Formats: sequence, structure tokens, C-alpha cells
Amino acid sequence: MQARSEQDARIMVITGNAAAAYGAMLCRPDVVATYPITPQTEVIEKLFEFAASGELDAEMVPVEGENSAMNVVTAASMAGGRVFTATSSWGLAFMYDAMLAASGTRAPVVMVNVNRETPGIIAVSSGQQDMISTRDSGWIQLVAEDCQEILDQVLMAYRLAEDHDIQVPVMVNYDGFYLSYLAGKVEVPSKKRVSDFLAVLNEQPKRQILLPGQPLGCGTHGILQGFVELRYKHVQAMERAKAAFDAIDQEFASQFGRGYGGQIEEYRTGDADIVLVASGSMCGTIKTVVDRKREQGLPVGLVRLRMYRPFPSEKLTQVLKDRKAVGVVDRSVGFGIQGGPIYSEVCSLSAKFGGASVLSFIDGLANTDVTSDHVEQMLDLLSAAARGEPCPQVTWVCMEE
Amino acid sequence: MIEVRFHGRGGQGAVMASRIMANAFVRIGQYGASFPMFGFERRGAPVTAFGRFDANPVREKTQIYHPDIVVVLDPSQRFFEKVYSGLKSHAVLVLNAALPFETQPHENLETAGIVNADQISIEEVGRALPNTCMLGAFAATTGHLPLESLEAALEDYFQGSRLKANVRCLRRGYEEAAVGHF
Amino acid sequence: MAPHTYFQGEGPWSDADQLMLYLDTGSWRSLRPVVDAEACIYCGLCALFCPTQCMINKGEYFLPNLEFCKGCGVCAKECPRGAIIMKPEGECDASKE
Amino acid sequence: MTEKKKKLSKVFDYLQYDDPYAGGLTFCAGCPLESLARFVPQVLGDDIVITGTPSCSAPVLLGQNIGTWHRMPYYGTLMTGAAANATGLARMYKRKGIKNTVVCFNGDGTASDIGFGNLSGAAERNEPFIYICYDNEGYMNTGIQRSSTTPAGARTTTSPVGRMTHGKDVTSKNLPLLMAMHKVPYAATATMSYLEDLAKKLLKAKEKKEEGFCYLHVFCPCPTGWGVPTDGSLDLCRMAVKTNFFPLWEAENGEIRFTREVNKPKPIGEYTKLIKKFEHLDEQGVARLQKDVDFNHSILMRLSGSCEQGGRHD
Repeated sequence: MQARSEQDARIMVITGNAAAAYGAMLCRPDVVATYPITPQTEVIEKLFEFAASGELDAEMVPVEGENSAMNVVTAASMAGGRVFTATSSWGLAFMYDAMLAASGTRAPVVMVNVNRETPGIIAVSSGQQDMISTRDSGWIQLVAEDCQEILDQVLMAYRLAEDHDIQVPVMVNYDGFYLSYLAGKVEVPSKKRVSDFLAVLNEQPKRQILLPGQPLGCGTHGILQGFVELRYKHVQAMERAKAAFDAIDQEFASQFGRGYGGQIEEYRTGDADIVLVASGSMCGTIKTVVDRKREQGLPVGLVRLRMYRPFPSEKLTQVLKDRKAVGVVDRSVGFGIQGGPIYSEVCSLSAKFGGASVLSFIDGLANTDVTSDHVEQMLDLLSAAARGEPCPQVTWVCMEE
Repeated sequence: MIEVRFHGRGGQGAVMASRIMANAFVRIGQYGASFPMFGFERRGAPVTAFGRFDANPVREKTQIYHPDIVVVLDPSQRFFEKVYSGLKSHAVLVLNAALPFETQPHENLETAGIVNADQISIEEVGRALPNTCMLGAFAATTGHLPLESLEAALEDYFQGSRLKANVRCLRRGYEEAAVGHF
Repeated sequence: MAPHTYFQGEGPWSDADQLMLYLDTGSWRSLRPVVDAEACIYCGLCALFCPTQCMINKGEYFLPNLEFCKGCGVCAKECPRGAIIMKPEGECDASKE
Repeated sequence: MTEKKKKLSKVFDYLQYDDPYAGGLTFCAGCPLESLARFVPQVLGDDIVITGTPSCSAPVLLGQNIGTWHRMPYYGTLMTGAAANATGLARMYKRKGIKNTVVCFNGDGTASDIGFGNLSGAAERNEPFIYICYDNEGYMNTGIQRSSTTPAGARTTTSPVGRMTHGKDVTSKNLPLLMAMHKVPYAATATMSYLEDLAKKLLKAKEKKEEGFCYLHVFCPCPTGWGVPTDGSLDLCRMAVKTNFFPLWEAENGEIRFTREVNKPKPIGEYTKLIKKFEHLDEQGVARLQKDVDFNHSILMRLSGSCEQGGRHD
């Protein structure tokens, strides 16, 4: 389908998985290593299709497991390549050690993780527990809301990962099933426009890479203060990633006409007494409920987390300041902590953002829909909390029929 | 916004039908989003897919519990209760069947478009692949989509002789759908 | 806070042009290979089999580099002419050659 | 003086490049792995890029902070993904047209156990690099634990000798044969006592690498872990070959041929008696190992076609 006005982009109706594959292909990776897993498989099928047609010129490595996928792309990145891989759930768990190697060696790997419930109870269904379980892997973690944003975030991910001031691998997350198989309207930019967007990466100082004949080695032992120094640098780079992502998002908006707000998206939060904090595909549904509530005169808003690691503490503190009630929706659980994982992190900021009640909502586990009704329930509870009524700290919304 | 629920069996192309429909809506300047119900879909197993179509961007990402329209690709499911579950009032049914209804299957159902899509697809494609024919019937029954945009959309999913065969299915579905009111 | 820096860049990279490491493995030795240059047939097997590769080619014979020789005795064992004997360090002088 | 033939071993002709390592390295005294580590780059050349995992060679391959023990480019990574890392490097150089010899240098624990899956995967995909497994028959860097190449009966700290157990209770995995059966362009066995054979195989691997995956399995005794004197490893290498415990062969695309025929193999007892890890073995234990040696060898004989050619058949 050709866009009528813009020759620089094609309007297509494609799934979230296809959008991820288009995003990767447009960035012209050198090496792509992949292993199939539901609901990610379509991403890699699409990439092999692109390679077969010649649309993608990359070394394609159909590895024998996710662990190898991550190792192949990390090493290829060390050898100077732009790389891509994709996974989900158990696959993410299986590559965990290699993910640590990628971030520890500061390999600018870009990966798509299609969120799915994680090991323990087998579930071929959506949930963010996989992303949460790699929280401390030293990766930058982004979360997309819809098909278009998946494609756009993959482009932004390369800008972030390969930024000489960052050099940290980036994981783009999107809900399995809800987005992986959702076919919607996506504007697919031309390769030319994408390479213009990425061109700035070619103008920065070269990072160290492995080449025959050069006496450089990567993966050296960090001994005592040497180890401390590298950890400190990594943590500092993660901090820099926050502002960098905001700036990249702004630049993206000016070049492609789509801006998302950087680390967080604020939706009708201006005068809102009650604010929900959420991430991923459920935010679309939440926005429709917010609109409805606004029509009824209820001052509610949504803060959408687009960046999970580094955690946008400053932005959240700012936007949550002096609200009457804040609800955090987690599509995952916290084992041995009160409430969801994102909730507990928002709580850690509550001393800074003021005296609002903060409630935890666990919803959408294992493909239990985060329905409009659920969102209404949450807002009702928050209204009660805002009025000072006692409310449960944690509500498993998805457990109630 | 209209919400459409598709019922079929693995192999009949219900998911693809919902995607082609989204594609056709985007072609007329509207927005569409479609996705399948999740499960271990295998050839032969019942399959559900969803589609939302609107002049504004579609933001909801939930399953559809109260459809405006149900498209039933599988003749054997015409009497399944779950096919009619949650129907909005004045709902529309598009059905693949050889025979019309004798009684109204659900009180909220107002309109039905019935076409023998299995037979048509066997004649045109060579085997029972009712999905594109059903899209033609959808256009004829609901009036929400011009046939041309569906025809154009087919080009994103088929090529060559398969495309031609499916265009014939689509057109025949449009022409041969028997639309009636309860 | 200004951390001490070992690394120029962001990642764990070593650079042989900046710092080559070595161990004082000569101090590991309790037996010293002593070469009888007259008996040596200059086949070089001692040098080939020496794990530390510390047998130095002197043109007509080989001598160990005692800075690194660990005293394992492979050279003496493998010498086809028995031209190398392993002598307790305590009975040798302190020189390195 | 005149009777003395002063002629250097022809193995020196294979050492065309400088030893890239520092003088003093942290290998145990008498360790043949140190010989191997130094030998490989001297034969393979200066376009080498080496990658390896935690093992006895890791403290030497990996640097310490900015410092390093050698001048080779290396990537130090995890045991689970050794061959996958080599894949990433080799593919990237191939893409950029950079002349290279990527060497994935690992112990038998990585190759036969935790990293076997990705080793097999890289072989199946015919990735363009050389995988060298130095086989010291166990986890020696962590302190002598059994691996799947530890032979039957051998004592390790996780196959101890006691009232209830008598060393490793199962036979070893024939890793080199498994790799040859991937029908890769080149797979071979070698050991440190036959340096010319090793050098030739390294060069052959460098040549065949242009066609794809090459595998070299190097028998590399561990004096410390096996309980032999520091000067004893080369005797073990020779005896392992002479008993057919470790036959020397090479395979191109799965077709096997011996590179050193053993006409009258010595009984395995001649080998085991040299090594403390076998000292508890009774007649039965030795017989069991002999049976395994014979079995492994008979497979090789059949695969190499030596039987039809009138070769030995015990």
C-alpha cells in the first residue's frame, strides 16, 4: 500500500511482530541471530523473508538456542557490527547469562522481547514477568504501546544503544499476543529516512572493537578497583540514557512526525487528582476509560512508562507531585514484596512526590484482559482513596470475575 | 467504532480475514486493528479473532465481549451459543451456510447475510477456504466497506492465480450473499 | 567523586600496547635445568616441548631463560641425548644464566 | 664434534610467527596446555582472533584490567556460549571481508558438557572458524571434577574412590568422533607429543576453515590433576596413542583416516599404571577401560574403512 502524500513511508497494516521486523530491517543490521519462540516467531520469520528477498542484507544465524542468539550478536557487536535478535519469556531466561555478558562488555545490542509469562507455571500467554526478571541485567528496557511504536522504538533503540555516551544494550518490550499478533495501521518509513535518522551515529568517536592484528582484548578480568570503575561507568551511562532517550524521542518527532514523550508519556495528567501509572498495550484501553471519566467530570490521567530501565524516577516524581491518589498497574507480580514490581519502585519515590495514597493493581496476568471494566474498578478504588477512605494496598484485579 | 468478532476453525482463514478487513478499512482512510484469540490454534480447532474499526485511531487492546457484528466462517458453529454471546442490540451476522435460518438465533440479531462460502471457494480456489468470500458477504451485508478497498487489500496477501481466485471469491461473496432481517 | 581510572573506555578492554603482564615464574623453580652444551645436538626438542617456551636458541645449543623457567623438567626428560640435568636450586649459584 | 649432527627439528619450520605470550604465565609447572597455547598462534599466524571461556587457559587469555598476558585480540566469555561467540566474530569478519582466523579455544568441560549444544550448532551451521578443545579429561581449573570426557574408572573429586564408588562409573563421551559425524570440513585429533602432526592439522584447519567449521581435539594431560610428575605429560601423550586410548586421525567431511597407525597397540594397563587417578583400578577396572578403548577404536576402524583395507581388527 503506498502512502498517498508521503513517498518516504509506506502505510501498511501489519502485526506488532512484523513492525518489529521492519524496524530491525530498516536499521540494516550486520548480523541477526535468532531462535523461534511463541509469540516472537513471526519476527524472525519476517526477517528471514526479508533476507530471502534481498531486502535485508545481513549475516543470518539461525542458532540452536536463545543463549547462542545472544552470544552470537554480542560477539558480532564486539567485532564492530550492528546486530539484532528477538526473544520472549523462557528464551529470555535461557539467554540471561549472555545478556549479562552483553551489558557487561557494553555491547550495543538491540533486542526485541515479546512479553510473555515466565517459567514456573507454563503459560503461552501475555505478561511482563519476563522483562521484570531481567531488571538488573544492566540493559536499557523500553516498553511500547502499539504496533507503530514498536517499529519506532526499534529505531530509537539503535540510537540509544550505539550512542558513544551510552553503549548499553537495549531491549524493546511489547506485550505478546495483544501486540505481537495485533494487525494495525503502521507507517513504515523508507530506508533512506531511517539511515538519515541514524547517521549521527557514524559521526561520533569509534568504540573499541576486536580486529585481527590489534592487541586489544575484551572481557578482561575487572580486578578490584578496575571492576568497581567499570560498574560505576555502567551505572552512570544508564543515568545518561534517560535524558538521551528524551532527546532522541524529540528528534524522532521532528523527523517522523511522531513523538511519544520520552521516558514517560503523560495522558491528560494536567489537572488530574487521580493518576494511573501503567505500561504496554493496556495503556490504550486505559486512555479510552480516562476519556470517558473526563467526560463525566472526573479529573483522572495516565502516566505511561516507556522506559523501565533506567527507571524514570525524576520524571515520575515530577508528574506525580501533589496528586490525591496514584495507582500502579503491574502485569507481573513481585515475589516477596508488597504489590507489583513497578508499584514498589513508584512507592520508593512517594516521599518525594508527596502524600498521595499509592495503590497496587495486579492485572492482565496470563492473558487475563485488562478490560475497561477493570480500569473503572481501579479508578473507583483510587477515587475512594482520594477521599481518604481506607483501601486495600494491593488488588489482584485479574483474580476477580 | 464497530467491533467485529470472527468465529472459524483453524485453517479457514478467520485470522487472515480479520487482517484483510483491517487493511481495507485503512485503505478508506479509517483505522483498523485485528488480532486473534489466543490458544494453541491447530488445524481444525475453533478459532476466534477480533476486529475494531473506526474513523479515529483504535486504542483498545482487549478482546471483544460485545460485538456489533459476528462473522461465522464455519457452518457448524451457527448454533453455538458462544457465537452470539454478548451481542449488542441491532447486531449483524455474516454466516457461511448453505441454508437460511428458520428461527432467529439470538434476540439482538437484526440482520443476517448468508452465503455458501464453502461451495464458492471450492469452485474458485479448489478447496473450502471461505475467508475471502466471507469478506465480500461482509461488505454486502454491512455496507461498511466498498468492495474495491477489499479487492485492493487482497493484493497484500495473495499473488498471481491465487489472488485472482480470491478476488473472484470476494466478488461472488458480495453478489451472492442473501441479506435479510429477522 | 573522581574514581581512579584503569580503563580509557567504557568496557572491559585490555591493551597489550599499554600493559603487558608477566609472572615471576622463575621463582617457582626448585630444580634448575643445566645444559651440557657439548652434549647438545641442537635438535631443539627441549625448546619445542618446554611449556614456558623459555629455552633460548644460542646458535649451537639451547639454554633456559631462568627468569621464567618453572623447573618442570620436561626439557631434561625429552632431551634425546640426556644433555640436560635437573639440579636442585640450592646447589646452583644465584645467577640467572 | 664432527659426529654431532647439528640439525634443528623440522617442527621449527612450522613456527612461522612469534610467540604472542609473555614469559611467565600462570599455568602449572609442566602443563602441556601452556605448550599448546603458545604453539597454536606460532603456527596459525597473526590474523588470529581468539575466544575462550573460563578454564585453565582463561587466566592467561583474559587480561587483568587494562593489562594482558599476550598480544592476541581475544574475547573472553561464558562456557555456555563459546562457539556462538566465535560464530559472531567470524560472521562479522566474513561480512566485512577482513582476513581472520577465529580460534575458539576451550577445555573439555566447555566443549563436551555445558557448551556442547552450541558447539554442535556451530558445526551444523558450518560456521567459518576453528574450534580447539584441549582435553584434560575434567574440570581442572575448578579443581579436578569429572566431565563427560573423563574416562571410566578415573578418580576425580566428583567421582571419588571410596567404599561405595570407585572412580567414574560410566564411560566417556567420544567428542572428537561426535564432531566428525557433523560432517564438517575438518575434524581431527592431536596431542602434544606429536608436534608435527599437530602443526600439520592446525595448518589444514586454517586452510579448510575457508570451507567452514573445523574442529581439533587435543589430548592434553593435566599433571596436577591426574597425579603425574611435572615432566611426565609427554610420556602420557605417547602412551595414550600407543595404547589406542587416544588414536590420531583426521576427518574431512566425515571421512576418517588415521594419521598415525598403531600396529601393535599396547594394553591399556601400560597407560593407566602411569597415572595416579587410575591407581585404585583392579583388573576388572582395567579390563573395562580396555573394552571401551577397543570399542572406540573398532568404530574408527569401520568408519575409516581400515577393515576392508586389511587393517587390524582385534
